[in-house]
Amino acid sequence: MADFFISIQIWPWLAYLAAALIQITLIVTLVAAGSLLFIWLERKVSGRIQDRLGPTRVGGKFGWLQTLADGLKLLTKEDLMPEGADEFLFKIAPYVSFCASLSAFMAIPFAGGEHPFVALHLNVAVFFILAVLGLEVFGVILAGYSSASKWSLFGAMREAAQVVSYEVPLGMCAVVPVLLAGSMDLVVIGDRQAGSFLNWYIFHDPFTFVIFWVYFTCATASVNRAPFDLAEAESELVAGFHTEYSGLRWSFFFMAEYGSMLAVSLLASILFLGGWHGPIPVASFLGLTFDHGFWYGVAGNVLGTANIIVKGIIGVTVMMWVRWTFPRLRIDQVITTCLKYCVPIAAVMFLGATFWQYKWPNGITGGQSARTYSVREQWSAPAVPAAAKPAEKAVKIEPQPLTTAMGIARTE
Amino acid sequence: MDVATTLPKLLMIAWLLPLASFAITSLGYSVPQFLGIRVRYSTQVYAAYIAIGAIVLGFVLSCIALFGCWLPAHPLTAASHEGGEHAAAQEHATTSPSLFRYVAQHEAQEAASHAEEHNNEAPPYITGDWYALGIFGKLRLTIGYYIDTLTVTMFAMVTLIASCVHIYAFGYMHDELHDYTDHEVHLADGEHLHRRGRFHRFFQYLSLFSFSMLGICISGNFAMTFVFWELVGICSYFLIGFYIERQSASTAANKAFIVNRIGDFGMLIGLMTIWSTLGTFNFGDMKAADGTVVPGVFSQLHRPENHYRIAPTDSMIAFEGRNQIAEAIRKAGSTEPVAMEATVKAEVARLRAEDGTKWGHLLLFVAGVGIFCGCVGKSAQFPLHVWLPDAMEGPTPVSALVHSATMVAAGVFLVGRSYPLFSAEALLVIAVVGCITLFIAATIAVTQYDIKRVLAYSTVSQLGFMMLALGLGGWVAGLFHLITHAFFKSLLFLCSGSVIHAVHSNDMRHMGGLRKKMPITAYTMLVGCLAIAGVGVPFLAGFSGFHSKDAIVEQALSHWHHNWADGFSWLLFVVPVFSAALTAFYMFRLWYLTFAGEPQDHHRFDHAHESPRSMTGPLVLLAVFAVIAGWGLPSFAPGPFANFSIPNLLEQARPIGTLASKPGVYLSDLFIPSEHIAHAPEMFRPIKLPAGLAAITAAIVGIFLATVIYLWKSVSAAKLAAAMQPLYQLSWHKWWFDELYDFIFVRPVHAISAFIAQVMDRGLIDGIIHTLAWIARGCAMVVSTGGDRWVIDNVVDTFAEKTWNLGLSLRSLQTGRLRQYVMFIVVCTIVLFIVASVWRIAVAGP
Amino acid sequence: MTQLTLASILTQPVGVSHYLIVGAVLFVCGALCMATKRNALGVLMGIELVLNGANLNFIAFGSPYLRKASETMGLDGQLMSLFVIVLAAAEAAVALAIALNFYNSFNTIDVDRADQLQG
Amino acid sequence: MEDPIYWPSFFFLLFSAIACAFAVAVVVTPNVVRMAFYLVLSLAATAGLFFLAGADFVGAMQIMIYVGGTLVLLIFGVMLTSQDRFISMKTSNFELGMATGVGVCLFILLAVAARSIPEWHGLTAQQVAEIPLEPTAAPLGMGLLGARVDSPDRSGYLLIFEIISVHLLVVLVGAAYLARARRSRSGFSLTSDG
Repeated sequence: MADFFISIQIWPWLAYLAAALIQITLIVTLVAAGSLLFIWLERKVSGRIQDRLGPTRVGGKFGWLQTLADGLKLLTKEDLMPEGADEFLFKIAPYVSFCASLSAFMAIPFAGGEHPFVALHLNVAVFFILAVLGLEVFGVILAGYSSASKWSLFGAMREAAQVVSYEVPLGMCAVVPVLLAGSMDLVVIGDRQAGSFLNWYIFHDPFTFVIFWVYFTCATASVNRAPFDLAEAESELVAGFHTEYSGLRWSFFFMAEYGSMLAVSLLASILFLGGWHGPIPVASFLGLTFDHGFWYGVAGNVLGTANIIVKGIIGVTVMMWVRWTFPRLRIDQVITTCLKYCVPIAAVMFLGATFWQYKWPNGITGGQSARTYSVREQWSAPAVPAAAKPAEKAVKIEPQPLTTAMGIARTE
Repeated sequence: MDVATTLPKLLMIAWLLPLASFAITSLGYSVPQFLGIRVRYSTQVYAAYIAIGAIVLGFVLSCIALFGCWLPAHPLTAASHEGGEHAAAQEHATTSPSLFRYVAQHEAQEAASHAEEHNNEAPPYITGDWYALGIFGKLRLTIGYYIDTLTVTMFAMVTLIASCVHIYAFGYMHDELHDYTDHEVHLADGEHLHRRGRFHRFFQYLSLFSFSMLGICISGNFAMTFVFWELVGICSYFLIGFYIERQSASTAANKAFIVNRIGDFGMLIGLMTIWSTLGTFNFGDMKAADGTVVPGVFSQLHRPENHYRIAPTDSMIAFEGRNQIAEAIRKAGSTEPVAMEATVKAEVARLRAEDGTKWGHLLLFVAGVGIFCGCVGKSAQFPLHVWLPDAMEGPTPVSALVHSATMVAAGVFLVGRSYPLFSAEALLVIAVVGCITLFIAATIAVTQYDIKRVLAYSTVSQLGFMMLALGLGGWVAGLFHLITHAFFKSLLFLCSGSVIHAVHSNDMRHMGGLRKKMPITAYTMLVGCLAIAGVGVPFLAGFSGFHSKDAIVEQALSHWHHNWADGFSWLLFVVPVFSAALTAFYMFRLWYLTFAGEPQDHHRFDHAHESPRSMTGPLVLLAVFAVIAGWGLPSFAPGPFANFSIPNLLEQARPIGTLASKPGVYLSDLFIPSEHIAHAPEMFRPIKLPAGLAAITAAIVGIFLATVIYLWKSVSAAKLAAAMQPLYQLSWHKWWFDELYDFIFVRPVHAISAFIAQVMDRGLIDGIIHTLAWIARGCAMVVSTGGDRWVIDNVVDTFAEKTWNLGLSLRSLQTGRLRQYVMFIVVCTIVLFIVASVWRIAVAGP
Repeated sequence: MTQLTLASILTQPVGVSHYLIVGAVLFVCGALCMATKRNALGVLMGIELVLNGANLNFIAFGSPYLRKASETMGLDGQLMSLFVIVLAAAEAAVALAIALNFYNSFNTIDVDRADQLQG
Repeated sequence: MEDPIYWPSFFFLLFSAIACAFAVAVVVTPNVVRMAFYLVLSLAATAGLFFLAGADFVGAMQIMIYVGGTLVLLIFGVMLTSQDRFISMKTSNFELGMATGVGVCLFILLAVAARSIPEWHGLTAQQVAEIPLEPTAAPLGMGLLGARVDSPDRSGYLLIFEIISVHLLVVLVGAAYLARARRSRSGFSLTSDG
């Protein structure tokens, strides 16, 4: 977007600033609006699952303004702080959490192609998102510590143990699509799954199918959703780390939580579910690609953005479904699930997927054709790189956008 | 597929089947047993099935090899009785005052037209290597095959008899199928030994034994023969010592093994001679990888330019005449390799031409006698015959196998196989040894009461007959007797086993009258006795032994006739004939004592019973063979059976250059006659008739005497023994051979050992060592007190003290505070930097 | 020679030396942290700071944007710092275990109490 | 349109200021939990410096491992041992003063050394603009697998990678062992009823 502003001849710093402001606004809006939607949705879903109606009155038929009313109530609440609290940390903790959650969205692309809809096009986006999401725990810990409350400290301890543990299987799961696509760039990973739903990585081979569910489990755990919500465990810890919070700061924790849920769901849909590519390639049928012109491509990307947001909402809904269906685990069960089940399964599946990718790089459906092959070529012939084997190999793979991303075969 | 590729494969399978059986039973039974798992007896039975299956299948394959492969490719011809050896015979006949001079002259005239063609070329054979064990320069140690008619025949014979023995043993060894009480072993507490049965192990050894013998038969070179030779030895060791808990059995096994080693030492000498002079161990001509033909041992010694007569090779001559050659080279004065080689060649040619042809014959003699030494051991010839009677300690099926088809046959087979190697002098040695053996053994057998011992001595005696025949030039006669003997001797042993099985005793004085209790055994044994005695109608037909023994006697007579002048060659005819009579005598003595007359031990008699079918079946089969083995099929018989008879088979197998007569080189009077002279038609009356009459007369006289003494009891055996007390004692004590060897060898060795142990080891060596130890200890004490305690300890103590003091002074720096250490590091870094900067500016310049 | 002034920094690309100075600050802070904190975990944090300063130096030396004649892509520096990061993680685990053990043994976390090795 | 400010340098200043400031804060603050918090911010700012130097993968790793993993571990430890009397332990003023003096000396020393090499003073904007933007993740991966893509004649880091892997394993096993020993006396349990 900054390129666009530069191209219309304004100061670069102003261009960057404008682009940054627009993107930040969009992301914050998305997260805030998402929270509004999800809190309402959670109430409705839990109500339906518990065989009741949920909110019905505020704002019309479905109670769709209920969240807004909740927010107003929270804003008007008294700002309380325990007497023995560490004031500075107590105040800053919700914002740390929220920042971590929000900055994950920086690197999430909402549409791909030549001009992807992404605030920060990182070629290590997968790791960046995992790293930043991991920082959310920091706010929780600070909150738990600074509250000067036994329950909060217990909640924070559990959170620390849980998140540190679940980073391991989560990383191993996320590595599999990286392996299949040959890149850590989420734009590349998403565009590798273009075409019909048969090209989605979840259907690439049996191992990826299994590992998607492992990923989803670990993601649920890493964002502290039930049945892994040990950190807040209302029934035993009196809401855990946010026992002492109220009002606006409390609502930031909530926004952070829903933001993280949306973030991991979006990440799941990019890694496994085709990202902004629908089950049927409607956009390319309609000719909405950058090949036909810039604005056609932008229109297609808007379509893709709608697509991925729908997928993310579905993912979040599944998490809610799970929350109101399963009982909460004990902390030792949580850690057991991680270390005794998720990690070994993920490891085996990773090996299996590696083998499969080596043997049948085109997947079950044969959808990942020539491009995957060229990725394999580049990975498997690195010993004598560009300098020694100059022209032909480089020329052969030059058309691939991946060439520079791999940084291996540089055309001289 | 042609014969050359099919036959080796067939025989290899037949050969390896027993090995497979051995391996399977080892893995299946011995290894678990070794690991402490008790194999159930119901499972052990299967070891017998495996072994029997393997050997019977081997027999079937051998028959296919013989009748399906070999004979169609090499059809037999009727025995040619015309002519033999001529030029030498003619010359010899004119010079020797022969009683049959006119015969020789007649023969010479008759055959003058084809004087040089009558020596035989190499018989058809197939040879090759399967696997090279090791190649050391030119020395190739390989697992190879040399297949000619003899090999195929031996395969059929060995597998047939081994099959019979296996099946028989299945019945005989049934005792081993449950916990066994050995009544001959007395433990310290007076109890008998109780042990687990070892049924499977017996069959395991039998399989290995068959495998080893077949290996000798198929072997393609002397090295491989030697390997399997030793394997046979170790198998016999295992089997003779099967009842290892019995003192006598283990001693007998040791004795057999050690005595065989003595013979093998001679064999090694022979092998070395062959290798160093001929450069190869292969029997036949082998094609090398590059297509050139590497001549084998036989064709090197029997070259076409000598009309396939035996002649020492250039290398032998060069070795023996090395002094002359060195002299010639010195005279020639050239050290150029080419020139030297030419000199050597010229000198060898000169030596070959000069002074008769004595050069090289000494080595030939050494090689032949060396090989024969091994055969002396294996085939229990004088003076190494002492182990065979003791070998009776093994179970009877083993005796049958050892005495007929495998171990002792190996010796005769090897003499037959390496026959082209033997010069006339070596053959004379063989003949003399055989003659002595056959006589001694026959005399001993007359007085023995142990049924198996009698058979054992008869074996020794019959082996003597074979050696005699071979030594006198009767190649076919010797090997013919080997095969017929294999049939009737295995029959006899199995019969005796059946008897022992029934009465649980070896002693003939406990038997008698068993004919009624066990008729099949009795009458099959009678067949065996008739066969070994050589009963038959001259010129018509007879038991198998009649034909083979007749051939031997003919050869002996022929030899006497050709060596009329030397004054002792008549012995080589008379002694065998006399021994043949003895043979008939003691065999019938055995039969009468066992089966005829009244039972002498009623208790045993009452318990006696006919053996099970698995034992009598092989008896009947072998009896049939004992009768018909000497017969032949007519020329109009179908296919491969035309002209089929064992002599014809052997005639086809006749090794290269053995048809010719062999005149002696060192013994100029010696003349080993060609075998065909003996039964050439025109020689009919002078040799064949007297020989045949002599043989049959001897047999009848022997049988008659036995009948008189032991059946009719007209003459008391005891009185006869008393009348000839010295002779009886000589025979009863086996000519005191064991005592003699004990006196000559065993005791001196014991004495010398005791002397060396007491005087040399304890006195001398221990004394030296003790003295050295005492001196070393003294030196050590000096060094210890002076050097170590005083000098070194003081130095070390001083250092320790200084270090201790240093440590004491430095300990205050060690505050134990982590943070101070960090501070030290930082400060020191700064100081170092400052020092380095100052150094650079002040010393190294700006 | 470019001078180290704020104005020139804002208009010129920075160089290795700027990174080195930042690294030096981190290093010195870390060292001081180690030297002054009595809490074992504070010492541990000092170590992390020191390692981080070193990492910054590695990255700076390897970077092609900061130094002339760096024809490589800065792989060596980046790999080195990767190793340092990994080792730091491992070291943190061990140090934490040691601290816990120390706490269990002495019921305190004060490193000054651990002076049994005093000479 | 010419831009007077070189923006990467601006961000360098920003991140380095944050990093240095919070590093100093780590030294100064007596509360160990706050130290950890400041350390996180300092390290995160350092990650930003890594990004600026073109080491994006290492920067992500810095955030993920250092900030995410190591520090969570650290805080974990802080809380396991947290009792009021240990949260802040005062150091004597003499030690503080001496440490400050030595630290300033060391910093001066290092700064002088850093400025003394002319080649280290940086490139011009022109030169920087000519350097192509290169991703680093894949080359780093290949380097760890033993193949250098930037200069093929030099060897990679396979052996070191292996050694580090084994080292890591050993360290983690050892850490688990150390942390387990005599745990019963700590009296601390993760569950609320413990």
